[in-house]
Amino acid sequence: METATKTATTERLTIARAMATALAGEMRADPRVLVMGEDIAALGGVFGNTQGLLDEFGPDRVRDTPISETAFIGAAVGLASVGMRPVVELMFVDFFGVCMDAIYNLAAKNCYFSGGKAPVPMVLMTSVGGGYGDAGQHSQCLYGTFAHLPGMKVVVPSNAYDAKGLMVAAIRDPNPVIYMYHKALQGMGWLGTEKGSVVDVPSDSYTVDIGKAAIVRPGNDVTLIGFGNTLHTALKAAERLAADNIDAEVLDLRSLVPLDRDAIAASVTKTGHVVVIDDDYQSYGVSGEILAVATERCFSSLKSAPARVAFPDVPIPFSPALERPWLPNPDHVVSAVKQQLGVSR
Amino acid sequence: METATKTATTERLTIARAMATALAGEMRADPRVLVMGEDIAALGGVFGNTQGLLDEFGPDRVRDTPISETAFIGAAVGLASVGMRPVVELMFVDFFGVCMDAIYNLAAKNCYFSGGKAPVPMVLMTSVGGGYGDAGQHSQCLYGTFAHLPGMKVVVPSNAYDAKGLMVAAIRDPNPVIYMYHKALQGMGWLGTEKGSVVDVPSDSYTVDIGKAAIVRPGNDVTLIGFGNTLHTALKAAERLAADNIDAEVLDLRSLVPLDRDAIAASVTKTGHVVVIDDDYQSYGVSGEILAVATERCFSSLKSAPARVAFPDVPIPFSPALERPWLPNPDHVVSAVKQQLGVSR
Amino acid sequence: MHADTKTQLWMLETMLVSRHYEDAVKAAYMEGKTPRFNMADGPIPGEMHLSSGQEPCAVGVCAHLTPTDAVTATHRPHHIAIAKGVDLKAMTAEIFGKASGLAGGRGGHMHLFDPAVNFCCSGIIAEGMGPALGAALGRQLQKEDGIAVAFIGEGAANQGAFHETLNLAAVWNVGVVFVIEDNAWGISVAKSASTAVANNAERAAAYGMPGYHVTDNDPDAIYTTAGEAIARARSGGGPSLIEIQTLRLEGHFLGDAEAYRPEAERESRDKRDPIPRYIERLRRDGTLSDTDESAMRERALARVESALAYARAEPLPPATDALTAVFA
Amino acid sequence: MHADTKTQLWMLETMLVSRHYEDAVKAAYMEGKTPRFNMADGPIPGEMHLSSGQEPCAVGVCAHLTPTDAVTATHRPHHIAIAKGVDLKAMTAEIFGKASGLAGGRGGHMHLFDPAVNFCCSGIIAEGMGPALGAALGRQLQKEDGIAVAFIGEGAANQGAFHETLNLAAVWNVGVVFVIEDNAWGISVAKSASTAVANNAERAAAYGMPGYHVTDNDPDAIYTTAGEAIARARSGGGPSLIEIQTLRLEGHFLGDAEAYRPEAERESRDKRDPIPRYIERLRRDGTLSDTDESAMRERALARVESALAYARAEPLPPATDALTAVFA
Ligand SMILES: Cc1ncc(C[n+]2csc(CCOP(=O)(O)OP(=O)(O)O)c2C)c(N)n1
Ligand SMILES: Cc1ncc(C[n+]2csc(CCOP(=O)(O)OP(=O)(O)O)c2C)c(N)n1
Ligand SMILES: [Mg+2]
Ligand SMILES: [Mg+2]
Repeated sequence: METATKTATTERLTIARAMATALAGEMRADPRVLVMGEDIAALGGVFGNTQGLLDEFGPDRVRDTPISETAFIGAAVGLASVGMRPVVELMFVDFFGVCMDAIYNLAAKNCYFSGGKAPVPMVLMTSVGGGYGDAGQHSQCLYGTFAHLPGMKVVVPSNAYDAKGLMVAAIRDPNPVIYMYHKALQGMGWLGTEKGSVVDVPSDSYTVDIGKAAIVRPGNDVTLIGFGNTLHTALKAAERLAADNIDAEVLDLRSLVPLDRDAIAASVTKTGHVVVIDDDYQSYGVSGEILAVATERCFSSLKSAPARVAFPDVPIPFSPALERPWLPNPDHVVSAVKQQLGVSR
Repeated sequence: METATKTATTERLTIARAMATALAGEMRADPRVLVMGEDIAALGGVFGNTQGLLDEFGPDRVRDTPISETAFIGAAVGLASVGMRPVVELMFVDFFGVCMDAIYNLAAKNCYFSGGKAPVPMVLMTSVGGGYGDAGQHSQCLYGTFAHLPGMKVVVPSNAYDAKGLMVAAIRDPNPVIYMYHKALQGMGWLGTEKGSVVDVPSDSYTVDIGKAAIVRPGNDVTLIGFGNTLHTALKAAERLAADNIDAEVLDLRSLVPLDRDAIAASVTKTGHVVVIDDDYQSYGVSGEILAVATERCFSSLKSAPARVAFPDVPIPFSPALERPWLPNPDHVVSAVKQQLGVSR
Repeated sequence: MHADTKTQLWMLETMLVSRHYEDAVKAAYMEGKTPRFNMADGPIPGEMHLSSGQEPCAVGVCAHLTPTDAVTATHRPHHIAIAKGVDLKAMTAEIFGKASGLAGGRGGHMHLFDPAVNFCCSGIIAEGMGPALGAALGRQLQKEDGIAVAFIGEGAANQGAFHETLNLAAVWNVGVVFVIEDNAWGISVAKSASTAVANNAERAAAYGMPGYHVTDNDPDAIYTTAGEAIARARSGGGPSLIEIQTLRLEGHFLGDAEAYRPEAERESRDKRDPIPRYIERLRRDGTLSDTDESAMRERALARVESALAYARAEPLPPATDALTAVFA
Repeated sequence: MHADTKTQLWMLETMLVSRHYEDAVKAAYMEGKTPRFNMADGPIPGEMHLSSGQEPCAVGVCAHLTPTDAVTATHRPHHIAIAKGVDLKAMTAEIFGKASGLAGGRGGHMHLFDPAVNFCCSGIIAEGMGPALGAALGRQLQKEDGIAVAFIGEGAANQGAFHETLNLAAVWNVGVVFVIEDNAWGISVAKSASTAVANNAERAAAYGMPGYHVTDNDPDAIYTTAGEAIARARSGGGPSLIEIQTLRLEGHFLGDAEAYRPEAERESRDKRDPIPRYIERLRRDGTLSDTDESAMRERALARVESALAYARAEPLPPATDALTAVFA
């Protein structure tokens, strides 16, 4: 195992594999790390992110739970309080309503309530996103719901490299980290897979800083801001815009909390135009906050009204005929940009 | 009772009394209306908003519940599905974490899931806000948390007149309405009382339209946007600004969902400057959305960067020395406006 | 109370419709999903939870219900919807995401609402329990007929809503019956690994309500027990809890390889199929003749085929329908 | 296991400290709140839930615990914090919102954290149960000593977290003890109006764990029962549930007029104060002499007075402290 983390090889991984690899690496290196959740042991996680852990680490450290999210997430807070490093899974973020108290009132606030004396080092992994016809209680993103409440960090990887690095960073972070992985990027054949999410990943262990955005495509004419699944929408839009000689800069937020406001401000100050892409509900969420930050920080540099492409304020419909047209896509982004730049299509 | 609603007299009421009056009036007029919640019967509600209902309507229609929010809010959805008009109380909004599923996945989505065939006419009353030292699990506003999720209307009265009119409208609305009443406005002596919330209220029954903001102070130089408790902060700031010959327009949103975007746009287009005041957490919430709307809708009319005065992204601290300085106050608003107008204090 | 011949024949025919339905839905679901299984593809996307093997629970309970009685079901709802009398054409159109579906394609297979027969289901574990309590309470307050039944799986008996709802139903003496379909699995987690008691009927005592454990996946036995609980609910006697040992013939959802499921169980399960067993009994008892059976099978198949044919032929909704029906 | 003399005297003295403490906090809390009672005024703002009358629960259980054992308490935490050995000066400074408080004034009376003795409490009903389970599980996995006790009120036994946590503790055989302080009221709602069983110990059977009902608010009886449950937890025997019939001498919070509480009960309750009764017994048994008692009272009073004096004298935190300690 020491050797394993010493080799400098890389392999092409899906986000699911990258998450499982990160978990296994940290569990080898740190006996305090354990994983709990529904169907994460024998099944290896409904979304494959705990594959192989039960065989290697056994049932004490890889625990299937009853369908009792309040109990096992609350238990994770207690485990952290005595020095363990629990990683728990909320199978779908849509289920937060049955256990949010343990997340936002306990995990997120105990550090503050203890004046910093009782931090809560834990990771909550949860799957997000739709596009495959799973309807209104299994397709939401709810980024805004978690990012709005203080005391939790929130990360959203867009590719396997970040997925591993953010997971390692999250496990080592002394604070609760909500790790939101998008089903469309997971690399499970049965959910389709965004090609761009499968990338080369070093087998060595490494971290990606929580709270740092990344410029994944430098450009000068307009700033496209995405994260998770919408990062790929932004990249596709950028390619299309390039064909029209519009040079878009693409920013991958990677973390929603802490939010890298400086990176947003730097890019928007440079380009003067910004479009935010978010597959969560539009109002009172991420897209509004990013627009507000861009305006607060870059008002005098703005050449057009900041714009957003987000999911409308309606429950996620089941029928592909109803869901797919409303999920953010490159067309939406391209036309938003062209409107900002006053270019007719 | 018929006569009671026919007289044209008015009386000065607190929001607590106005809510109880509205409930009693609707319960007299409509046998389908019932009230359920913790301590709402014999005690008349911890915040006085159900005073007198048990005596007049009896235990079948005024029901104390066990401390089982998931069960009784879920039950309200079932009551609505067979033609009743339940009004339930979540004593403090801070408790949403134990029962959000019944609210956002059931009450808010059943109408959509049924293609409109099974609407959910119910009201969820919940107290919000701090300022009296009740600490991090009893002082939050969480406006953004509810406003972000589709399928629920969200109203926040700032005075007794709106409190009665919005409650009557909410009970008659065929949809779930989250009725957020601020403890600092409630008029319970033991929580202090914002004077401006106690106003004359017609004893006749009337409604205030859900989704319509109100200009409570017309002005031309800057738009101050508040709601609930922060409306009064805005009004006080406006008076102070008037002394400096700055003529502020004050908008009371009254409803967060539906949001009166036209009223926001009209005012900001007129003044060119806007400050939003929100006592909820700053990031990813109401203040960001309003700034985004102002920018999207009024970009060319903006003369300065839209600004916000909100609670920082930290749990609500207990000590008055820690909480009070950070709650939005007129000073914060006045200096934000003066910065926008380039006026030194 | 024992099932009379008419009831037995209704139960059998309804089970046959239900089983044919699941088989037909399975075939349609798999269209476009081979060789590469991608949930997003084919005429029916998303998760698909079939009820094959659990039909006795649906018919044994619903045989006692009228349209004014409310039923809430789970993510595995087809057998119950059919037994409760949900419009099969509109239900199927919904599962196919068509404009003429129960919800115009907004809900899909986990969100079937048919107010005409007071049926609904949902995708969050134990979520239907509170609404069932409320529906029954509403009828009581309105002094109208009608009780409610909440169906859940055995895995749901460890969710907080289970506890809160049973306690509230008992404290308020509400005419609601809670039915647990124990198919021994919550996705890949065995009941023994998730539940501190051998059978959940024991938990009824924690709410001072009667608890029943039906150990056989048999329509007649379920009918008799459900009859007692439902009669109590109708007569103002308050809530009851029933757990039924049933059988999941398919994976948790279509596409589940079930590697977690012991070989032996997977091999034996077809032998434990409740429908052939029930047919055998009715034949033995002389309740069912050759001609009855073949006629019944034909009717069942015909109903299913016409529902599927209807659903396939119907148009998809326009995209703008996604933005309507959020509010009434 | 019966309490020996040393333990009995510790329990009595701890109860005296606790009662003096509540009386002193009450006096300080009311400062600035008369004639007009406004929660925001005075040296201690916010809600104040006193534990007077419930001291036997705290001492009878905590007499068995060491600092490595974890305890989670509720919105009514003072008696338990004191019995668990929380630093009284820092705790009081916290309640006064001072910089030297346990959390520098960030938490207040409902959020007392003292990691040195593994004590914490919180304001959401039944919220401490999961963390107690987790703390005990953590010790087991670390192969270290230490079990956990979660205290809740009888009203919390109808919250979903109660059910989920007891089931999980039993399934995983965790060394955690759940203690219900039944003071008969959840704010204004009587236990009989909220709970489907007469005593919650009956609910232990729903989780296959031992349940105990202590019908007397007596430190010795509680000590004996808690001893058995805690010994089981330490020896790997898994969880237990204990319900204790105790007494709320004050309103739900200070300022509660208790109009909902029957006359008779309000009149009789002082007679049922557990402390004089316990003193009487220890005097009768010859365990406590005049001189012991007065010395004990003096020590108790002195501890409380010095804690309050300290808290009053300490400075308030600077406003900027509000922005720190959100993250470690
Ligand atoms: C609150 C919640 N947690 C988890 C899930 C994911 N989930 C869907 S079905 C299922 C298993 C349910 O088992 P059971 O209740 O026995 O029903 P069955 O699938 O066996 O019919 C789980 C865990 C969910 N839908 N809701
Ligand atoms: C989930 C939740 N619901 C409601 C409340 C409001 N509340 C605070 S204390 C209380 C009564 C608690 O009764 P009990 O558990 O018996 O404890 P006691 O106050 O009697 O000590 C209630 C309803 C809360 N804090 N959390
Ligand atoms: Mg099951
Ligand atoms: Mg109590």
